[in-house]
Amino acid sequence: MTQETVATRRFVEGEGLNVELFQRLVFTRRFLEKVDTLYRQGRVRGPAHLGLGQEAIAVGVGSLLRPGDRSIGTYRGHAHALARGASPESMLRELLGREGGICAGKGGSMHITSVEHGYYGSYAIVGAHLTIANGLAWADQIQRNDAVTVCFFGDGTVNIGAFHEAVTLAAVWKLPVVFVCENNQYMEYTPISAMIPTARPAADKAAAYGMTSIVVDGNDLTEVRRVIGAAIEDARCGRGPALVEADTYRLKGHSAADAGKYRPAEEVERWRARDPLLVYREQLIAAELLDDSAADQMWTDARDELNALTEVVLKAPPPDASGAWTDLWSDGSSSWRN
Amino acid sequence: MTQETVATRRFVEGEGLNVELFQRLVFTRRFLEKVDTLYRQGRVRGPAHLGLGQEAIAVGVGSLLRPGDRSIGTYRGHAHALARGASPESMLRELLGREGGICAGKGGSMHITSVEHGYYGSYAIVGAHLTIANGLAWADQIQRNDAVTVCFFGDGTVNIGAFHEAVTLAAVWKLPVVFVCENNQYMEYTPISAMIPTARPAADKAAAYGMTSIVVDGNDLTEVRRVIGAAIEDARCGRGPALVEADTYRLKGHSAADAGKYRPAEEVERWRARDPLLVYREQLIAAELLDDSAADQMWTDARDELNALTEVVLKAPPPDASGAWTDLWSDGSSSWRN
Amino acid sequence: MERREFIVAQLSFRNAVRDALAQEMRRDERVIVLGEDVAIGGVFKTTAGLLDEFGSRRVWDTPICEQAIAGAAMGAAIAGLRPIAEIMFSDFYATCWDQVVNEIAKTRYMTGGQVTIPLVLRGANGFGSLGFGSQHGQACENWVMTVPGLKIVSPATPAEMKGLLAAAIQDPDPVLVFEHKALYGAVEEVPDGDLVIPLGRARTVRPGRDVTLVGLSITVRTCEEAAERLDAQGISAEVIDLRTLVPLDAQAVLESVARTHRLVIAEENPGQLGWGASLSSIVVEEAFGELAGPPVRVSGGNIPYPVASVLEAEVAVTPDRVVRAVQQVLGISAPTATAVPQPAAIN
Amino acid sequence: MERREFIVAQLSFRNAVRDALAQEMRRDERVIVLGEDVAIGGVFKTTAGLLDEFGSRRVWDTPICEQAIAGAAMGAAIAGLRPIAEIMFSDFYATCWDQVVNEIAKTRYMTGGQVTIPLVLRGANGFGSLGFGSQHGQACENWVMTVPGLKIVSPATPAEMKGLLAAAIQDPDPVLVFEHKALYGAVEEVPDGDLVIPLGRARTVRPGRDVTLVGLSITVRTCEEAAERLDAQGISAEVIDLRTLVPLDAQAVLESVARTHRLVIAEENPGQLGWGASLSSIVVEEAFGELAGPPVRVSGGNIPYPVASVLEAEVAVTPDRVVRAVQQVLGISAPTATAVPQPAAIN
Ligand SMILES: Cc1ncc(C[n+]2csc(CCOP(=O)(O)OP(=O)(O)O)c2C)c(N)n1
Ligand SMILES: Cc1ncc(C[n+]2csc(CCOP(=O)(O)OP(=O)(O)O)c2C)c(N)n1
Ligand SMILES: [Mg+2]
Ligand SMILES: [Mg+2]
Repeated sequence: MTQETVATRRFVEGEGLNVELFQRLVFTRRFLEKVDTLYRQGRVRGPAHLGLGQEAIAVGVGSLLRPGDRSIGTYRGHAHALARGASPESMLRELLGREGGICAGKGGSMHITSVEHGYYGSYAIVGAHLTIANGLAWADQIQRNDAVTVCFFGDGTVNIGAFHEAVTLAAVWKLPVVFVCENNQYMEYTPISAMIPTARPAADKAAAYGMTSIVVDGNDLTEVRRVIGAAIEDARCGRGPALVEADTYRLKGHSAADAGKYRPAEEVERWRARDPLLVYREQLIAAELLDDSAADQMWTDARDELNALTEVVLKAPPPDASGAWTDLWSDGSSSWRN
Repeated sequence: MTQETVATRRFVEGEGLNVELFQRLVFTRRFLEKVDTLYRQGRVRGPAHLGLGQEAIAVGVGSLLRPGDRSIGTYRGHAHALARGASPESMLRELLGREGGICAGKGGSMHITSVEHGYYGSYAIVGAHLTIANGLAWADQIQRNDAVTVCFFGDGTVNIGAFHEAVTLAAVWKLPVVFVCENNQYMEYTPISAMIPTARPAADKAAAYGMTSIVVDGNDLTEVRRVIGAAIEDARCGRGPALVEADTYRLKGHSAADAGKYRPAEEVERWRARDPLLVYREQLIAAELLDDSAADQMWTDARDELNALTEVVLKAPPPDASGAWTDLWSDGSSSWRN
Repeated sequence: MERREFIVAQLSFRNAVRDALAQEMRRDERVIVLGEDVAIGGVFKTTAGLLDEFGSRRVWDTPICEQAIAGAAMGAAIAGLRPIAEIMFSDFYATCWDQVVNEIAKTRYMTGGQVTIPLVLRGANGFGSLGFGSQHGQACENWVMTVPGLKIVSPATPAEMKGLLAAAIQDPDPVLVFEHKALYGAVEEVPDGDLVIPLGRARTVRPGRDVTLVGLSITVRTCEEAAERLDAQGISAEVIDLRTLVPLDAQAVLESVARTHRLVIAEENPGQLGWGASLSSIVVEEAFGELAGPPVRVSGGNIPYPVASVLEAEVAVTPDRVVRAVQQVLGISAPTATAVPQPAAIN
Repeated sequence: MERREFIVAQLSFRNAVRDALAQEMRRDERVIVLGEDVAIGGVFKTTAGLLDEFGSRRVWDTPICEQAIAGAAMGAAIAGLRPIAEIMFSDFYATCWDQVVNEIAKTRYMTGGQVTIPLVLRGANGFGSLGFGSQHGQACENWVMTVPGLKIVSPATPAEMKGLLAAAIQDPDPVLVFEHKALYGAVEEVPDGDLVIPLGRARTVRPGRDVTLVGLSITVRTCEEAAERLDAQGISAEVIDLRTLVPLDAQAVLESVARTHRLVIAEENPGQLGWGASLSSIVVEEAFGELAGPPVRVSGGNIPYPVASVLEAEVAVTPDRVVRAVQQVLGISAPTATAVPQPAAIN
């Protein structure tokens, strides 16, 4: 029932290294950095949660999803929206409170959504969207589509009831859904290791749901594509859901307002050295698919493109105030009385 | 902070067979049968969920708990209350809507509670009380009491979020709490096997919480005392929580109003043959601690005692109507305006 | 709702639920049903026969996991289906409250209208003095009404149940349907065949001149009984069944009050914060000049519900209490002989 | 609340929370704190320093598991401790709603008084036009008010915060304390030393003759600003801070209305079903004869909250809207120049 009219889906065939994917990593990184800067300039409305350092998971999974596949994520969802082809300009308009925002100014940073690109939204209450992901996948199962739904969430999320209920129902109903835990090692300010009863937040729970324990290096785009690609294909072929734990790290604080000082400097350094952009760049260079100057050019281009976009957006007017009263109901209105 | 003034706690020292425990099984069975009869006579207010066939778990665990230990259960909680020493008469008064009910007529069958005996109540929303059990155990941990809390729940409960959150927090905080899953094979009308992703509802989840998988024959009182006794002692000594799955079967429907027709006759027969009262009786007879005539006498005595009690209770007046307005707040009142 | 003389059937409230589900499942193959024990027919027998008629792709048993149930319904609705999720007792909305009020209610708005969520959540609701106690006896419509984005339907009779549930299923937005558990056995004659009653239109159950009585679900009957007794006292009461709280047909009440100049509202839920307060404040704000006296609310006690029948009776909303409220509004003092404590006033 | 001249300190709302927690933790060793990230000081810095002062047996970090948090608090309270659980944003009460409304609120009653549950649930609440959007910007006091058995505190200033939170901690029953997130930065002078303000007594912020304005939490300031503007127009407005919804000090409002004969209520939450409706219906029922005009409610829009600032402004409860409501009650038409759409009326 989703209309497959959009040409901008970002499916990338084949398993090999791909310069296009590096370009996407770069653009995503630049986008998040731009939001960080704009936030610090006081220009972003509300909180902004950035996935700096976690881009390989979003970009990698985005490249595995076909038109018609669905994905869904959290407040830390900018990369995931871009990874399906959502418009960076509409996203910036949303973040900066301008007319033409991707959620019409009603979502903000935490709720970026682009249904037209198969990205069913960013949800800000921990755990809830895993249950919604099931429903998307269930509709495809009932209608015998071969689509897959991928659901992103964080390590801290495995402890909440909604996670458990969602993964259970997916397993019992054998839904075509892949749950991807981005283990960035932290809840908000508390290391996840202090708040779980086993070593790994997600992988150590897979068996309880009758699933295989799957861990992947989330900072290695190639591995992300290989491991999660296999889980997606299993789900697509009716072999049931999967729970994948992708190891990664957020290079900045929980939100743009958080300096992240609770993290040991040594830990941050260790993970900086495993920056997913460095990792993939080295792989491409080693395979002679990329050289330093081309890579640097991509950095510059992405920066320039985003600067230009930002300038345009900052000049745009705010949305019309009357928009506050629309789109509660499907008739477009919000009136609760007859 | 609980006052240890009541002499009626039902702790039974030692591991051996014990005629007194058979007598308790008999009395509990008779009590539940009596409630069933009274229900069918239209005398019980509201629904009544009976644990017919599951008595060995309640009685066994009750005999393991010392004064100061705490237990908590579900709407199917009559046996668990009796097992700590709650007054059968006050319970009948509650069930039959008479003055002097154990919850003053405000709880009914689903909420039987006897805090004075360490039974912290029967809760009727699946899963919720597991989180409360944690709190009881946590208070003992903080106050360095060596008390243990035991929490009873059903197989269907393992799928709800509250279960997951409770067991997780217990594990992370290393609480002195033992979760006992009474696997009676059914949710309300649906077999649990159809609604779980692995073979065993609770035991297959233990590892996800860093716990040992523990299964016990819940129809064998001796085994219940041995296996759950060990888990309780571990918890008491600060070795952390446990999750135990006790296999059992309810010999009647989900509630007294349910004929339980969805159950295959062959299955019912198989479990009838493993009736916990038969099992323990045979053990006692084999050990020459009991003979048939003494056992039969216990049956008769229990029946007579309950008949007499019922007659008294049925003659009692209803509670005073003004009681509806008391005991919301700790000052005894229920007024919400100044 | 039109009645055709030629084919009428005796329909119970319980079967009205099932008939509405079947009617809409026949009409639209996107309509699917999920919930605990629904395949075997449901613990209140409201889904009896659906598995047989529609098969296992349309009727789905779930584990006990209300969050996952509501979330699955939401996701499937977004993806184009029309799920109907049973939440066995409305008290259990508490176990999936986030899905209901923070996800289902808000996602259309917060995505700027990118998604539409045509789903129904339905289940047993209400007190009705059945001995269900505090955790299974609440009238929970109010919980929902505090949060914009959800339609709220609470029918009063079998025919109403059938037609309003059908409309809820056809509605393109999320609707919560409350089925009063004390009404499941109620029976009335209804036209055989499809029935749909539009949401958001109150129903005048009985015309009257002196006072307007407004009820919802089980209190509609309470108001009718009160009206009968008032009749005997020469007081003519108009009875309105609100049917839905969102959309609220305040207009119907305002029009009635413009004629009767007096309003008594009967709500089963605790009065602390009930829909009756919302309706009262609307009428007062918008028709102050029409009022010959204050709108009076007769509400359930501000306590969790007890079980013993004398205690239940003490906190229940009864025709007696409605009659006394009317007498109060009309400035007639009640005969002292029948005076009983008035919980709403005490409490 | 008495003020002593000699020692006053500048106190922020945020630090008022922390100071009240510390004050009560010093007084009573049964007081313990739990929640997500509380050990490091909390994401709103309201538990800063507690771990250092009281140690890890009094301050407990939790996983993200609101049901387990609320349940642990309940169990520990029953077992004799006095737990204070942080629920980071009140929107998240939805993820532990069952523990709050079906367990904590009901267990004392349904066990016939066998248990007592002295606990506090507290956290950030409210809209305040901060760009937090629909899932982090709700004023949730109303959710709680639909269910008897829970006390509800929602303070308006730092000193109020400190004194009311202290009273909530000392209270023997379950209390939910709502901390308006837009007030965390607010600062005022408070007496140095212990402070406790009894629950259930409204506060007259400012006396007046012509109209009574009632606010709660952030709308108290809204009412004060409106009163200042009305002053300039020669209208004398009395401002009452309700402080607590349960226990409700309706008496204070009734007394004020008996003098002013007019009532305007400002509530930040959506008006569909808000505490303002409850208060309005009480005043109308009990003081109809005193009213020179209808009580008018100024409420938040009946929508989930948007993010863009122009949209937020459109749905917010502002002094302007309160002034217009007063003019409406007094029968003065607003100058057309400043006329703006009135969401509550439209919506
Ligand atoms: C139910 C709920 N509780 C608490 C929060 C506050 N909160 C927002 S993000 C977050 C940490 C989530 O950690 P994780 O799942 O690891 O995701 P990450 O932020 O690291 O991507 C918390 C506690 C919330 N949004 N929802
Ligand atoms: C949250 C919630 N959902 C549904 C119910 C309805 N319900 C009551 S008992 C029950 C079955 C519980 O099964 P199990 O946990 O195995 O316990 P048993 O009844 O077999 O002892 C259900 C679904 C409930 N009380 N609470
Ligand atoms: Mg994380
Ligand atoms: Mg069971």
